[in-house]
Amino acid sequence: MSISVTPWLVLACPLAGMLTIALLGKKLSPRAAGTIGTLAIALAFVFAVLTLIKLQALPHDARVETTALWDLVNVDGVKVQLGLYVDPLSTFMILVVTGVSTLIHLYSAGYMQTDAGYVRYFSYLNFFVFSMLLLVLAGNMVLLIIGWAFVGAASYMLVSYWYRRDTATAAGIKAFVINVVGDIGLVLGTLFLFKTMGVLDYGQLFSGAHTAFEKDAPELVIAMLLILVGAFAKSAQIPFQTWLPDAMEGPTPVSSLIHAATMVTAGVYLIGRLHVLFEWAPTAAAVGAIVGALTLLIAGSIGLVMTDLKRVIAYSTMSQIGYMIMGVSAAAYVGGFFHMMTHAFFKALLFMAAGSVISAMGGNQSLNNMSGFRKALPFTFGCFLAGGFALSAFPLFSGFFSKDTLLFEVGARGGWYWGLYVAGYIGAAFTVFYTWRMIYRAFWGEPCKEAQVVIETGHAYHPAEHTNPHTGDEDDPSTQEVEDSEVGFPGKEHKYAETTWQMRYAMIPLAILAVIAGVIQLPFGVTNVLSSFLEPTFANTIVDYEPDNSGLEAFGLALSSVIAIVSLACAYWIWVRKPGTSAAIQARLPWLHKLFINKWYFDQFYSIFVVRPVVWIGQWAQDSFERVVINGALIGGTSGLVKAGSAAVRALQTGLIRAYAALVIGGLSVVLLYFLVRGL
Amino acid sequence: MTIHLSIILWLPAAAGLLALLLPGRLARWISLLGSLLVLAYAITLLVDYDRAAGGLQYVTDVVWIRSLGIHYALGVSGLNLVLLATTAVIFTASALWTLVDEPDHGKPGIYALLMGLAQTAVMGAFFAQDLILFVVFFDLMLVPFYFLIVIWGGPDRTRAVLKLFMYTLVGSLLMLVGAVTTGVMAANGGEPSFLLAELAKTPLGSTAQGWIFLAFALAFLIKMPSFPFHGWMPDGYSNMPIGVLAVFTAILSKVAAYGFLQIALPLFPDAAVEYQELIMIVAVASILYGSAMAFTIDSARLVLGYSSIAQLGFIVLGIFAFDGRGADGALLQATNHAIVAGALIFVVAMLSRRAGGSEKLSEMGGIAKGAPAFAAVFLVFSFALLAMPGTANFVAEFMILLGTFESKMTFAFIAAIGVALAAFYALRFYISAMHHRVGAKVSSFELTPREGLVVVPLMLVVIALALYPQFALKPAQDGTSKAISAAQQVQSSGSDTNATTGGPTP
Amino acid sequence: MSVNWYLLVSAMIFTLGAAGVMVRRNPLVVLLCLELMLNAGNLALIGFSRMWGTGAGEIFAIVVMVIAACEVAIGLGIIVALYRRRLPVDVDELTELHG
Amino acid sequence: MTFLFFFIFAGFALAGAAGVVMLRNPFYCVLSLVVHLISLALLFLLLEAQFVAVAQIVVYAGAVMVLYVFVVAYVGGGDKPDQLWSASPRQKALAIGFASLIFIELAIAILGTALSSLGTEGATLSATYGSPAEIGELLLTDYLLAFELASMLLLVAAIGAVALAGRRGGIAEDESNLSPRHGAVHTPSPAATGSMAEGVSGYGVTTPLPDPQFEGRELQQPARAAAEDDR
Amino acid sequence: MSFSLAAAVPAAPVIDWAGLSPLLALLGGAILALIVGLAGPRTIRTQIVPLIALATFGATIGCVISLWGQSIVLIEGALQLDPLTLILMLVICGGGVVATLLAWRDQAAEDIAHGEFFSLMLLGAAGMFVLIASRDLVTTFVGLELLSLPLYILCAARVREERSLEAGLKYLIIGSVGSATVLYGFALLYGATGQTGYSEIAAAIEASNLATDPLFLTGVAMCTVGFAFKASLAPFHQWTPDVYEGAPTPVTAFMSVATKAAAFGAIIRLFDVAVRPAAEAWQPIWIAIALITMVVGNVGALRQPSMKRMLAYSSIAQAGYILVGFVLITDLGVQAICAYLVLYSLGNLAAFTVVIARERETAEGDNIAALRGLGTERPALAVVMTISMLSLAGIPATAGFIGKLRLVEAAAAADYAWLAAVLVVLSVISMAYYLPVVATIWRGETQPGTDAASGVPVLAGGAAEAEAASGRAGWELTLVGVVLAAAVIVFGIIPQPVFNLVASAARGLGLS
Repeated sequence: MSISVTPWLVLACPLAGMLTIALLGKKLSPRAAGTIGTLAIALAFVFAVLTLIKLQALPHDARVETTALWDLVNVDGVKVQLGLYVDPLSTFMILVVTGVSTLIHLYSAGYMQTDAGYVRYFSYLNFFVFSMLLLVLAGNMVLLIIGWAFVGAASYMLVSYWYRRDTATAAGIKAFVINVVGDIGLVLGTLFLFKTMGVLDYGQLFSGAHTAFEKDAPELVIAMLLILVGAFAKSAQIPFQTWLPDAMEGPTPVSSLIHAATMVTAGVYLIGRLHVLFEWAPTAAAVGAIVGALTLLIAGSIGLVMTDLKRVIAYSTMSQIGYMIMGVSAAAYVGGFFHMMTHAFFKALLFMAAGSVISAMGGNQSLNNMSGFRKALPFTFGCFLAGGFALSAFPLFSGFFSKDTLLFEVGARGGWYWGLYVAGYIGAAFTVFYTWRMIYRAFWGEPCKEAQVVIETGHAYHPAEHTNPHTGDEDDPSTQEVEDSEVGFPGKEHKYAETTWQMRYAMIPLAILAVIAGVIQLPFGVTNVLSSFLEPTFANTIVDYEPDNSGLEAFGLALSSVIAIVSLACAYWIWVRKPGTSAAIQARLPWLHKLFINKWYFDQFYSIFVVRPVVWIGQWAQDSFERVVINGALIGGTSGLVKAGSAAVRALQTGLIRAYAALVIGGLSVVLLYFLVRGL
Repeated sequence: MTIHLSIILWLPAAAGLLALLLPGRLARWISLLGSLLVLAYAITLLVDYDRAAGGLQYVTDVVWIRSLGIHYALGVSGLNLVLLATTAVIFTASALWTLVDEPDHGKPGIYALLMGLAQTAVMGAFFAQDLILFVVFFDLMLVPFYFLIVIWGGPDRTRAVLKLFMYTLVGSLLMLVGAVTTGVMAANGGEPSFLLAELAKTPLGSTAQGWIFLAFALAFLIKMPSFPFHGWMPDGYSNMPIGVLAVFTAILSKVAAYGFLQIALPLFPDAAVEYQELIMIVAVASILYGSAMAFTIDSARLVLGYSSIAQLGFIVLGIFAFDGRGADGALLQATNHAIVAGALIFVVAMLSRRAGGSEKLSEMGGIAKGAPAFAAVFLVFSFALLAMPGTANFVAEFMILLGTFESKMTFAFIAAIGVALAAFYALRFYISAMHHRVGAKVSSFELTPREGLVVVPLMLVVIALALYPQFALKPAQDGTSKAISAAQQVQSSGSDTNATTGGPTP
Repeated sequence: MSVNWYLLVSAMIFTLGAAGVMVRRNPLVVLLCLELMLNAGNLALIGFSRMWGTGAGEIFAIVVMVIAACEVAIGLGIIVALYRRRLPVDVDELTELHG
Repeated sequence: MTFLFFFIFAGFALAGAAGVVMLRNPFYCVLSLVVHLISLALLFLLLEAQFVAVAQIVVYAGAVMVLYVFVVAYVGGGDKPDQLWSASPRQKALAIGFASLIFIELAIAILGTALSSLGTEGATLSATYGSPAEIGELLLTDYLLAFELASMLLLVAAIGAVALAGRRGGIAEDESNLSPRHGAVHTPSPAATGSMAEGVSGYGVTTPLPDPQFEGRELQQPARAAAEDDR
Repeated sequence: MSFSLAAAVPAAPVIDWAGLSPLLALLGGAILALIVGLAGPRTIRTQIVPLIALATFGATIGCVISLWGQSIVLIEGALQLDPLTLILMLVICGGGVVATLLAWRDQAAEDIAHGEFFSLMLLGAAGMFVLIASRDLVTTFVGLELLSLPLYILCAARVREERSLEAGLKYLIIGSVGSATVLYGFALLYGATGQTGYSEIAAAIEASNLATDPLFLTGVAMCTVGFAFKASLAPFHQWTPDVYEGAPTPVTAFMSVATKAAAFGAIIRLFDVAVRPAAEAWQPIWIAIALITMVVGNVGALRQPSMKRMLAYSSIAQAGYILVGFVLITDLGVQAICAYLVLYSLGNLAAFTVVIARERETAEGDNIAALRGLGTERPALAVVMTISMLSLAGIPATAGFIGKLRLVEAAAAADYAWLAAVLVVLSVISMAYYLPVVATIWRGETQPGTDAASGVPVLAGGAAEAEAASGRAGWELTLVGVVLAAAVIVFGIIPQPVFNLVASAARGLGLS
């Protein structure tokens, strides 16, 4: 199998899986559907590995392979092929995507096996993987946009998976529309590029950019900023981040797959993919880096106060992606993608573990109600710890190395990048706090009643009736809207890791990877698997910085370790030793808490300045404009005029002979007058 | 192989007549057979059309009214080739729909006849290579629809159809005057000829072009409909029977778009350039207004109605970019939108069948529960409607934006807002019908085989176009490049003279 | 006596007849007023005939006389028929047809 | 002399015309018209149109006016003269306004024309002008068709007078003359059919007219029943 | 004395009997009908007399065809037999044939007796011939009266009905005002030029430079008003709706087609020949009249419950359209008028046919309610009515569209495209009264209590209609309707024969 075939097979596997599951439909048992879905992705992973092997077999400086099936568009100078672009970066991406996806499919096969919509679920999930792979492998901007939008659509479908929840559909539509805004940014940016360069293929774009544009040319900067809009929207960066927390309405494996490991990193991939253009437009790149830094701080701050378990992880994701965006925008490619990879492992793991806890809680996601699951869910607890250490960049865990590589590369550029470097370390402290707050509150303390149930019966707690936690008071199910579906959330019988082998076997490899994945790229050049692998892609970078500043690297490692250990200790103090402390801090700084808990008021801002005006305009158009202008003035006016004329004609038509005669004679006098005037 | 366009043109009418004459229970089958024959013929055309050679093929040219110099001239070119096949597809779907929901009142023969006449008239407008013939068919299209609505329409049909009729006739009759004047002026005292090819050779003076162009534009914009000429649309759409509405919304608006490319631009290039921005403003206003209306209105039909306003806005925008890519995109979008909008009309009817007869979104909800396949089909059409990348609609909108971007960047940016709005209203439409809690009167059931027969082929067409849009784009390129070349020349020469004289654009 | 004078008289008769049609309600009198208008035309014709010295005007006048007589006959016939139907002999009451 | 005659005749003609318009009793109106017609005939004489003048008196003032007098007597327009002559002030003003406007316009045209011969007594006349011979010649040559058609006009008038005023078109028609469709239905003869007997007894003048709508309904029922029997 | 007479004896006028044959046929037929109408047996009166009328119209058409293409002056310059005359005579005789068939079993013919009824119709047609062929003021006036007087009588023919008599009297009074106006106008024309022949008048105008003379122009003004009145052009149209509504429907049908054709023929002759040198003066006023007529006709017809009244207003509007062809003063314009008259008549007569049929079949009279449910009850008539309405509305593939197209083309060719635009825009209003008729026919439901079956009595006019409201109208109505409707469609699709027919219409008028 040549390298021009394997990427197609990578794409074909999930597509085939999706079609098989969708077309067979309810004829499949849940288990069969899960198996088909998982196997399809696993096969894709195999082909991805094959692709890797073939790629590595190519000469070092020719590790780019383009392959096309047919022309989608080929008119008037616009040429878009159904073509792929295989290079180390995309290969790296498909490996991560298919690898993590396989595990998550496996997890889902356990977690969702009692959900009535399993057919739909697995076909969506396979479709999502297909879309993500299309995005990654696309060989030109149009195909990229297609994959980009497919991913958005799949995300929408999965977020709205429990479609009879109004909150779920609202979250789905929000995610979709913001993603479409991103798509439009991407489209417009592409149009800008096309206007000047007249090409859409990556290869031609990269090779032609330097001749087509001046460095930092306004046209290029605008184009790249528009493309950044796309990246921000997909990667939940400020100011397009609001959809991500709401997207936690989806099933937890979905959060694990698309809101942690794959889709949200698409923005990172995009910036890395187009690094040639971004480097040629440093202004745009700087904007990207700064937005990333802001996001990591703001999202981290919100993560500190959220009480919904999944949302804490979601904000954590946002914050971590802020690191990556900052990194790749600042040309810290290896660090960025390294962190992306480790993040995929430990964040997917964290979501899986959280899913297990939520299952055990009977669907309740509020940290306020959880406590003491340490004993009830030992396996889950272990995995959560592994993920938590990695996330908080505890020394020697994978996250530690990846984050440090990233921050080191950023700091090494000097200048104003030092600001980003500092922000990164402040964010690191936030990370530790919210991570361990979550762990302490869920697993330490006295077992809550749900944990008691698990300990005593070995089965998950089942509430009498399911309620939607996103309505009413988050912590009081009696105020919440009762779910109207027999579908169950997620399913009639809740599955948690300790009792479900698929979930366990999915989590174990991730837990291991979360701990040890750092070894592939150790500091001081001890290992450089990743950097040397990605090197052909980024060989043409024009950013010049000092990679061998070992002093800085050592300082960073030390700083990071200190932050991790000290913050962990503080967190232990606050949430375990002196449980009232957090409440005290909250009382001290009410405005800050209010700012954080309201997510910096972004939702309110959009509601007031975007959603309401648009809805108002629509209502106004419908209630007023349509009625008054279109129906009233245009139609009513004309028909009114005609009716008035009709009435006048009839009013004159009295039936009185004398009146008729008078009109004839009157008319005669007028006509006579006219002719007299003509004559005289 | 010789193909006579007259056969395909009159075939539907003949089938309709046959249906009228034979016993009533056969009517719908004959009608279906007729439309399938036309479809087969149209596919033959698609295959047989010499794409490499391009240009006008299968020409029929007979003098029709000698005294007026009017010809019965038909032909197939890149402009109408695909639209023709689309027409056949939609009419076939509409004929299939009678198997699902036969119009009552015991006049199936008349229904079949009128639909046949409608198809003949629509195809006539596409085929016509003579200006007056085009206008005749353009006006004639309306007549069968009048009867279809009056006999089988909704409760307010008489008023609604009258409004529709008068509204559209204002435009199309002015167009008639414009057309006649064009021929008479072009003849310059000699024997007039209305053959498009002849007329394009001798453009009129710019003053005459001005008002004639506006007459044509008015006719087309009303027919589409376009903001602010859409006053007939809400009532009209609300009162049409489904099979008729599908055809109406899918095809008739496209005749108008086609008219711009086939008639208005080649014949009145100076005026087209002069009024370019005016028309583009109308187009953009249509996009925004249509979208804004579509995401607040409660009636499912009208969501589609207003979305059509927006989509047609895109098409006009693409045409008036005077850029090959924009025009290609517009033509592709015309095909796509025809299929998608037509299909969604049937979907509305299916929703209504499941929602206790109501077509209000607020009374639907939760329909997906018992109908996953239906949900999937509907979702595909919804995505196509919102021009999600990956559908041919996206390719079309991309091309339109590309074309517009080249000439009028501002319009492209504003139009892009419409894309986001489309995402919102299309999903709102889908979600409020299929998702959420189950509505009070909703009883969900899966796509019946007959329903599937109507919409699944349409879905396959959507997917096929998505996979290979070039199929429709290639002939379009051939047609549009000719259509816009005159306007492009005017534009470039205009800018040249401005450059030398420094004067403002007239 | 110049022809002008005759014409002025004729114009005045025409005017009187026209005014009569407009003010009278009895159809019989309306018919009389119509006679006046026709006669005004006749006077003008005879005057012009005299002016030009050709007989055409006279012929015309004779023909008009015949026509006037015919009109009267028919008009009276309708009035009698109306009267027979016990309908009001008043043009203002004949407004069944209007609008 | 001509001058004097002109003013006398013209004065009578105008007075007669004014009388037609203004007198309340239609009978007097007719008489006034006779005065007008005779004066007009005299004016014709002044214009040398002897034949026409004679014809005017014989045909018009004689025959036609007699017809008028008969009809006025029959119809009896004099019953309520006041009611028949009551234009509202606005109508009068309108009528006078329009009429005087037309007169002014005509006068301007007559006086403002460039035709010089209008101010003269007219062309020098041939000896035969206005004579029966000339008229006859013209009628049989140049205006033959008009002459012949005038006879057709008289035929029309005769038909019209007979058909409209004649009794056979009346309501009280012999049943046997009704069409079969009507004959199949028993049609009671309603009151107030305009028969001479009614005229003598003063029906319709002194007694109120029956309500035609009521009559219509009365007629309706048997007609409907009969029609249904036929089916 | 005898000597002088002998010296003065002129040559007897040359009479081209062949050329005069249409007139002679009509007059002869009229007299024959009158005489046969006196016969005793009822069958002869009710069957033979209409047959004679039919034969007469047929013979006249035969005469017209035999004279086709000729251009001759008859009887000392009184009449002009040219293509215009012949074409319009075809329209009139066609209308006559249809009207005869419509009147065959009509109550109106019963009321004033068949002989009288049909002979008056033939005499009226003769008057029309004279009017359109006339090239002399005297003849024109005689023709005008020969046309008008029979129609006054025919309008009042249903002597047992108040409405009919009212219509007759109205028509007579207002018509006589018009006649008197025309007469005074003619007198002034004669006075200004000293001529009665049309071409002589034209010559005199140019010779003595009269085109701006007030006296002459006053004459033109009065002729304008008089003829506008006869052709029922606004604002001199007011008699039309009332008379059309009150008159017996076959008479209305005849008037709407034949009178209009005759009036326009006379207008074309008088204005395009006799006073054409003053065209600059009269053209604007005719344009104004055309505009007012189109507006008034179209808005007046809206929401009229009476079909006849609606058709009356519609015929006013159509007259306005025709006038557009006239004001162009071009060859094409005259051709367009003739074509329009031919094509418009078909649909118009078809509409009246159905109205008559429903008058006889239902108790609703000519009310639009009589058409309710026609689509299911009488599909043939429903189709006829539908086609005729579409044709009147000017929908493509009908004769009416072709007629309008021809008018528009003529206007465009004469640089009056704006007038054509006004025409079409105003004709859009006409949809608002034609289409509801179609809707009424085809809409499924009938409103309870008002349809024929429920037998609610009709209020106005009463007895006769109600009595007639049983059974089906005669076969001849269906036949006439179907033939006319078929012709509408055929000429809508293949109009070239009509255009060939009218191609030479303006020959002899000397227009550009």
